[in-house]
Amino acid sequence: MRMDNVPLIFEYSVPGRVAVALSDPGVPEVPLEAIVGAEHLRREPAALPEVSEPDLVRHYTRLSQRNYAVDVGFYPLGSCTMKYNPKVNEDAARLPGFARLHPNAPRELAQGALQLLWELDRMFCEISGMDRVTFQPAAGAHGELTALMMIRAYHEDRGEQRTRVIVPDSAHGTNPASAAMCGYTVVTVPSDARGNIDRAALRRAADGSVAALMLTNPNTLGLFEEHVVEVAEIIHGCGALMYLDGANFNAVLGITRPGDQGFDVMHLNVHKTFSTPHGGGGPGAGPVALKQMLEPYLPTPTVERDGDGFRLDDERPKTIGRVRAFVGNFGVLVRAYAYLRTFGPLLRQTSEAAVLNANYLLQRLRPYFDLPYDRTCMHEFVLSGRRQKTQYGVRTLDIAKRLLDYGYHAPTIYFPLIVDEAIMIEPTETESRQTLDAFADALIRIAEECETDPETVRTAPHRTVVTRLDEVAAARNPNLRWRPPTKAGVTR
Amino acid sequence: MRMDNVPLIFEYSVPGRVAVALSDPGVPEVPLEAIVGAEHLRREPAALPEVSEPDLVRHYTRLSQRNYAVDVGFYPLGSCTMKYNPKVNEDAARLPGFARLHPNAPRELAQGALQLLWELDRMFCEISGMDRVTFQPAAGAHGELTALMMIRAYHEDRGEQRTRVIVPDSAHGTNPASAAMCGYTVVTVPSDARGNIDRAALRRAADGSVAALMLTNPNTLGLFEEHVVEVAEIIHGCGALMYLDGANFNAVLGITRPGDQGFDVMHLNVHKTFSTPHGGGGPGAGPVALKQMLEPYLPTPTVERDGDGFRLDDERPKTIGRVRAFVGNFGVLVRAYAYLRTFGPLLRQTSEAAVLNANYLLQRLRPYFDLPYDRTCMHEFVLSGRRQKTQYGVRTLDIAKRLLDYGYHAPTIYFPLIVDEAIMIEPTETESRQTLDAFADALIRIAEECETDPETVRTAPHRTVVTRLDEVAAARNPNLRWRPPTKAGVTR
Amino acid sequence: MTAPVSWQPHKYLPMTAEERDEMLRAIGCSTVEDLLADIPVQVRLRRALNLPPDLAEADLLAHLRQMADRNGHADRLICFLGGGAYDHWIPSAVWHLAGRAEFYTAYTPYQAEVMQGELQAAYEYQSMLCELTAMEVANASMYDGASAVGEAAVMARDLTKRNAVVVSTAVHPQYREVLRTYTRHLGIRIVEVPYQAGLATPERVAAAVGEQTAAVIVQSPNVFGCIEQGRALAQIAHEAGALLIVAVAEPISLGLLEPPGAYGADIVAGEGQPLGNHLNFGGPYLGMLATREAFVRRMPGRLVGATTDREGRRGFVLTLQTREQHIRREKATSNICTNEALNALAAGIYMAALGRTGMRRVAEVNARRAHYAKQRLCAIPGIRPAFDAPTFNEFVLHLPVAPGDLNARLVEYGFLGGLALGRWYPDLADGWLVCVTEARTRAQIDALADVVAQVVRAS
Amino acid sequence: MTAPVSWQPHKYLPMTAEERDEMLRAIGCSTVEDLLADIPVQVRLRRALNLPPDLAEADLLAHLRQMADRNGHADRLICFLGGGAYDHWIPSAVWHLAGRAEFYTAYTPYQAEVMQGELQAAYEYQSMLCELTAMEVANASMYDGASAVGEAAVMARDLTKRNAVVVSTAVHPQYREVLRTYTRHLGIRIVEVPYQAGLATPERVAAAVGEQTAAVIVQSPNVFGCIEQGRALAQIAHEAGALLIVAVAEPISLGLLEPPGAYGADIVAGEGQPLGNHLNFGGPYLGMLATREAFVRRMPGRLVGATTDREGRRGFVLTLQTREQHIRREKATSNICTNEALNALAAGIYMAALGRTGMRRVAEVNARRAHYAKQRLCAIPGIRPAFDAPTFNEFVLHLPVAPGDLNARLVEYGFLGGLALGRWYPDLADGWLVCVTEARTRAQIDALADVVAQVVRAS
Ligand SMILES: Cc1ncc(COP(=O)(O)O)c(C=O)c1O
Ligand SMILES: Cc1ncc(COP(=O)(O)O)c(C=O)c1O
Repeated sequence: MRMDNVPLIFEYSVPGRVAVALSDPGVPEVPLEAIVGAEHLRREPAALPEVSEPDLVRHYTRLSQRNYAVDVGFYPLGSCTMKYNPKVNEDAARLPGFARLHPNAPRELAQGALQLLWELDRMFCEISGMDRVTFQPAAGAHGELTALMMIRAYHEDRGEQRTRVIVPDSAHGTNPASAAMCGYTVVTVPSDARGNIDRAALRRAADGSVAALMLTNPNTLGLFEEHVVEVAEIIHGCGALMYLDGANFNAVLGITRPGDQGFDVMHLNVHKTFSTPHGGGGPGAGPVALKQMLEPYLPTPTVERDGDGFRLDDERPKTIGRVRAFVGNFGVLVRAYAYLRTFGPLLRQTSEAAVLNANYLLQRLRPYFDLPYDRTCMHEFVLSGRRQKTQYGVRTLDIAKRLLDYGYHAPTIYFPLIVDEAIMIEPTETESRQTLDAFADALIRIAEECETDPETVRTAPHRTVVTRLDEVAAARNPNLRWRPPTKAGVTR
Repeated sequence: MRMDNVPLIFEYSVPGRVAVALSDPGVPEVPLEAIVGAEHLRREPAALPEVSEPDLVRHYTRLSQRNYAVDVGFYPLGSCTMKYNPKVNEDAARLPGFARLHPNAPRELAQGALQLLWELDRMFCEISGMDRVTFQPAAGAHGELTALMMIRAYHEDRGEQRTRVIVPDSAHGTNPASAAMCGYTVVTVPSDARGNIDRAALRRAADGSVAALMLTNPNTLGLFEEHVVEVAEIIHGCGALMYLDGANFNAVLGITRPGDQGFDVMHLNVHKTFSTPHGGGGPGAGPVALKQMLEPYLPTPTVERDGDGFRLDDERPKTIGRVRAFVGNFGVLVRAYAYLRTFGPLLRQTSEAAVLNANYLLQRLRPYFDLPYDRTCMHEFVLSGRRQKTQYGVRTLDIAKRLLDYGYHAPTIYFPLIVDEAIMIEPTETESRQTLDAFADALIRIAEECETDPETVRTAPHRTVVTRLDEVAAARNPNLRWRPPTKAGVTR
Repeated sequence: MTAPVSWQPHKYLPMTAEERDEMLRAIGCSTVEDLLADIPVQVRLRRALNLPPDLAEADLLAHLRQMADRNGHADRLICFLGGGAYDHWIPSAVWHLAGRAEFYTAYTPYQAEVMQGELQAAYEYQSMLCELTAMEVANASMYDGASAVGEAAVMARDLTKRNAVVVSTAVHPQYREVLRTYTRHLGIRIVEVPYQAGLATPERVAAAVGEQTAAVIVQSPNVFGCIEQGRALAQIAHEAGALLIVAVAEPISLGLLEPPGAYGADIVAGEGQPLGNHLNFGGPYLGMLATREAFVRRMPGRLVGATTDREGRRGFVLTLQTREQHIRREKATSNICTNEALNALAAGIYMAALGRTGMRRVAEVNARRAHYAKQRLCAIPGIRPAFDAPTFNEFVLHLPVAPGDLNARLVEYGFLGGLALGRWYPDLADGWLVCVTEARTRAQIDALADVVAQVVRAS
Repeated sequence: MTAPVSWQPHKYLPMTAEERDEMLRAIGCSTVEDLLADIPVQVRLRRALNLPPDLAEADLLAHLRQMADRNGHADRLICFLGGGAYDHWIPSAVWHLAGRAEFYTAYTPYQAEVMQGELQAAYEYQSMLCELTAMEVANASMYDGASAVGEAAVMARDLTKRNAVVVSTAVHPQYREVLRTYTRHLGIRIVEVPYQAGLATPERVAAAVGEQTAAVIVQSPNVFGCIEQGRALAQIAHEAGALLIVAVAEPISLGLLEPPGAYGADIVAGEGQPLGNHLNFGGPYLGMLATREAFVRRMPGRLVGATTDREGRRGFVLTLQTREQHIRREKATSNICTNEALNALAAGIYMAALGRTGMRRVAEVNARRAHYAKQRLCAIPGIRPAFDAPTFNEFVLHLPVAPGDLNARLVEYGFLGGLALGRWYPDLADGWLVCVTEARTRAQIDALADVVAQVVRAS
């Protein structure tokens, strides 16, 4: 019943087919040359597909059916917080008053939108223990960059030229990449035996050249940085700032606040923590929450109260400037707002359930895989496939692919880099115990297969629409686009 | 990646789970007994499933993926006109001004809706060559019943007690069933060698006891009744009326009008002809269009002009009465309206393309299957699997099931009843030649399999989520519902 | 012929002019006209259809929006109108799911192996409807509540071989009209029992039943919102050898009220619109039909059953099809073919979303808010309840002003008022049928009461 | 701890209180607190979060609707506003498809074998964007047009090993701001070239480029709607050994205008919102980035490539990942991770829907209607065009009244007027940037012109 293969939309193309009807210009006919200038006219129409609306709809419907998604099944992709995306939030974002609002509309015509942002600022601050929020950043990494620029502006404003940013070896790749984009040198600090940042090494690295520490907490091992207070003292002690990568904030909502832990600034991944859909890779939003001393450097525009109403402020002398056009990924923020208003103070339960789900799953899987850091985990945990690799020659990648055969998305693998053959599992709070048990059963069965039938695992997946894809060939001879046939005419 | 099995929603149930939040009544607390009466209070809550919203969404999303549909692939189900269902029509029907309009709203508050119906009446009349339309019937069969009741009222009004309705042997089952529900005796008339109604037999049957002939044109063989004018003369000659089953109207839009062929009344299947979605079996709408002499008997309410506006009229002395509550399947009719406004006079092209597609496909398949009535077909055609059955012991049902393996929905089979091992194929105008060719290739390959590998065909389908289902067992021991476990508690 | 020979590309038609010509060549024709040769020349249409010109999508939507905006819909006016259609809150997930193209662009599941999705959903819907009504079996849907009642009457006739049906006048008048239309030519006699104090009283019903009574039909809550004495009515029907058919126009009530199956109903026929379906100016709605297991083979409409495949896996199919028109033709239990499958799907999703506790809870909120509204409105001098019987979410008031006039004033204040009953019940010319669902807040009720008080005072 | 120990059922949380306890028991704990032991006591929050109370779905929607309705959105006001975001008609099919849950509830396609849907769609989007811009390769998306320009500048620096960027002041001021922010700490010097007669004139650009110029950045149509002399600018850049970066804020223009690839652009960085994405008060939008094949390994962002599976079947994967942060960390071409995949999907569907002829046609309607509007408005005494250069669907007028005041009056008549340019360009305090897309009808243009004439006359 399912198509084995969906041709490219270009391969459906037949000259003369149309999928839209446009009304006539309905204005006096003037030669186009006279309007845009003959020299500017496009000579050949773009070789876009020519399909009818039925073709179009069937094509993308079929493609959609070849996609795994949270609405289809369990998606334990560690660090990504693939929780359920509430449907009412989609309705909220599609309200014409939001979806059809022009970003250049004068402020009097955007009071509802500005109010929403203002209230979201207040809620984010309450949850994070911070003082202000910027909505500019479009994603977590964008938030990191924005925050680092503010940190840099802060130091520079105090006449300090700090050049280095400390990043633990367990950090996500965006952390060092963001630091580099902000012109910083990255200093990597190792983790200790319990998976915390190594305080001795940190002390050695922390000097007057350090602008900030970028910490993830819970960190990418799914472990709470037990000595976060001490770490903050070390960092603050050398005049540097504490930056929190908020990707794992889902573990501690209402339980502990970064602002209270000693962090000065953090980003929020609303597409992780606050249930906005990932959209197949985006859009997200990465608002940055910060303490008061960083406020002067906020990117513009900021949302401000203005009498009974609200306004956008883009005349801030010490601002780092904009990091994107307009106010931010507003449509995504509407969903986050809807989510928070659906929970209110009950938000804490999401974290409790997320942590409990993770520990329950860890408990079930512990006998079958290596666990490099054996602690109570937070909302996720990291196993190692070392045993399977060394004893049976089955790599973690193979195990991941085999999970696809069992109807599950695979966990995150080979991250964090400090764990050999890492398997990073994040169940989230929106999964039921029944789902966790069924997933554990599948992973345990695969662990057994590694012993009894490693070849099946090594050659997985077997039940997907395509079998294992050749990534090496893809990178060696990049084929990044369809190309029109050399002579004009029907594509097939 | 796809689930092999989706548990019943009841099997996900866990006591205490909820999928909705309701606000508090917010009014002074009064004992429920005092409100509805103690004796009326339900003792045990209904044993409905207890699931969370994530469970609910995943359940029905998964179910949807186990469904074949026009948006997924070719659906050549003869007689059903499975054409593309335009997306903008869905948007139209969901406009709050339509979807949220209460049927008891006073007429001044429903002028937009009434205008739409009025204009739809005008368009239906233009296309059908009739004078008026009722929107009451919810589907084609409902339209048949309504029309027959009007026919009966017409005759009775003239003092005639006619008792019989003539139905060709090729007719759809709803025709005789509707006649019976209207208290008529059904007289079946055979088809002739060219697939037309047998005029000699018709003449024999046509007498003063006949109330009407129910004809489908093009008929269920996909053939135009060549002698429709003569047939109308015979029927009108004995004082009976000509009823058109409009299920096949898609063949002749803008080409010939039933009203001009001699039909007095017909139903329109808007879910076939005018692209409204079938919804997995419904809803549809079966408005009835009729000549002036039947107008007095229209069911109530009718839509009438009223000065500059419109009103519903339900004070019609000779009406047959209502056949359902309120005005009709309005939401479906909005889609039909949107469809007609999208085509305007170009509507004729839909029929031209439908007829050409059918003949093209017939041409490709002709060598491989028996063709009992070898004529130019209209929008569909009927093959016979007789050869495959007698020579290779492969039934038409098997061929249909095998098509599922090739990724297609099967044609209608075993209908019309007058064709042995009937295979009734209707491609519709919204399919491309590429799709027709690929389908023809598949069916030809199956015809070959019947010779070379009949067992594979006989045991098909093989690639579906379940293999052939036991319909006999289902009917012998009906299991029509889940039942709660005998003792209360967790279902699994 | 004068028909156009040109070919205009259209977004819904993949065929291009070139393809048309190639395909014609492949079948040995030169024009499409050749394919139409069987159509007698004298009945051909020799002109283009006289329809308004084709609209581009954007223009179409603008046009439709304009029409839609002229309606006083429930997002514009605060709705206190019921009378057979109810403005309930629909959880967002319901139509996100029922609106998936795999569901709405499918046909009746004739090829079960590729239609397990909707078949299973229908089986679940049937099961949930049985739970809600406390009946043994339910079908996959009928057209609407009114026609379901009509079909139920025919079914009762077939089951009892009797030819009279007793129906209370407190059954929705449109349901009774349809009942009459459906039974007129089948030799079924309709005996109407006038309501008394807003109810079908056991006394009057008892007086109306007889040896030829196939069924007693009551509605509960009835058209006045009053809850009938189901148990007593069932007893009367059964003692006379007749069936009790209970019409349910407001199934939300069953979250709180004793279900018909518990007090002896033989057939439940009703309207499923309130279960997750939009108001839609009256349709598409959802006919519900449930009955006893013993009666299943006389049931109209589609039934989905569980079975197994060759490997023994559970699967679902359309079953007991020998009842249906495509097999039995004139001997079928009904002529129904296309039904309201998608609306049943939505109803199933709705019931699953509300679930065991939610269904009870939403019914409770309806009852409480309606009760509060009744009290507030009855506190207005000149207004009094028409009946004493307990009600669920609708009730009738006697007004000191013409209900139609009051409604006209209410529109000015942003309210869609109750139903002016006089048109249906001349004896209730001052009767105003008010509906209060969970979608109405206390603030809205208070605002309505204030405005009504003001209008009444001023008149 | 003072944290709540009770457990309230919540619709998004399947866990019940009983299950919580059972699961705790299974891992040998008695309370959830036990699992939180690693969190230092002194940083625990010892109170409930001070957030507004949880809202039921219906109440939430009512609240949101109220906020949304306070905005002057483009369904309420007839929109003649552009300036980097454009009100285009979006075919209904686009979001019926992009809005399918399998797309929007998925993550980045790390497990290619189960993500062929979005991978193929991204590959198709990349291909279509290449066709539209006449460039050789395109990535799967950036955040938005402005940040894409910022990344393009960094990319040019890396490619040329030069550290200055010449940018025209006729590039959208917010893009220039972002450019400055993105480059500030990377040792890249920004040289602004003042516009002249609404354009980046070759003379001024030529005067500004030098040996250290990594790239020349222009926008076309530029912020004033004027079409730049791409070919001449490319030549100047290339002769100086620099790259030409063309910012495209209105990609619909490329249906009609010569694409950057055809006149020598090395990088196209732009905003894809107009391709099927909603106005969304500024986001989510779609950063587009396309370049030459030779530059692909210095490109930021995700790239989807075609490959084969073990059976030789075509399939799609994320590729050239060694450019990216998760592999290269501080040496990556960019830090981007989450991008705007869904918006790129919508843009792909949009481009496929419009297709070869539709894309040209929609651009033509824009140009024609805008031209007509320009003529109508310029016929009003006191109004004159600010620049002579040809324009696409936006143009600047000098007004005899304050643009902000005019806009305020226009709102009263139901119009969302053009952009008052004074805030961005003090020298254009009387400048009014008017945008006319295909979504504006002639009647709306005429109505606008009439009202503007009236307001101007009255002042
Ligand atoms: C720990 C961590 N940090 C940062 C990021 C980057 O966030 P984004 O993808 O929103 O840019 C991620 C995303 O996966 C992450 O997991
Ligand atoms: C020829 C014919 N007549 C009548 C009908 C009945 O129409 P409906 O299903 O709308 O009741 C059908 C439906 O399949 C049909 O094909």
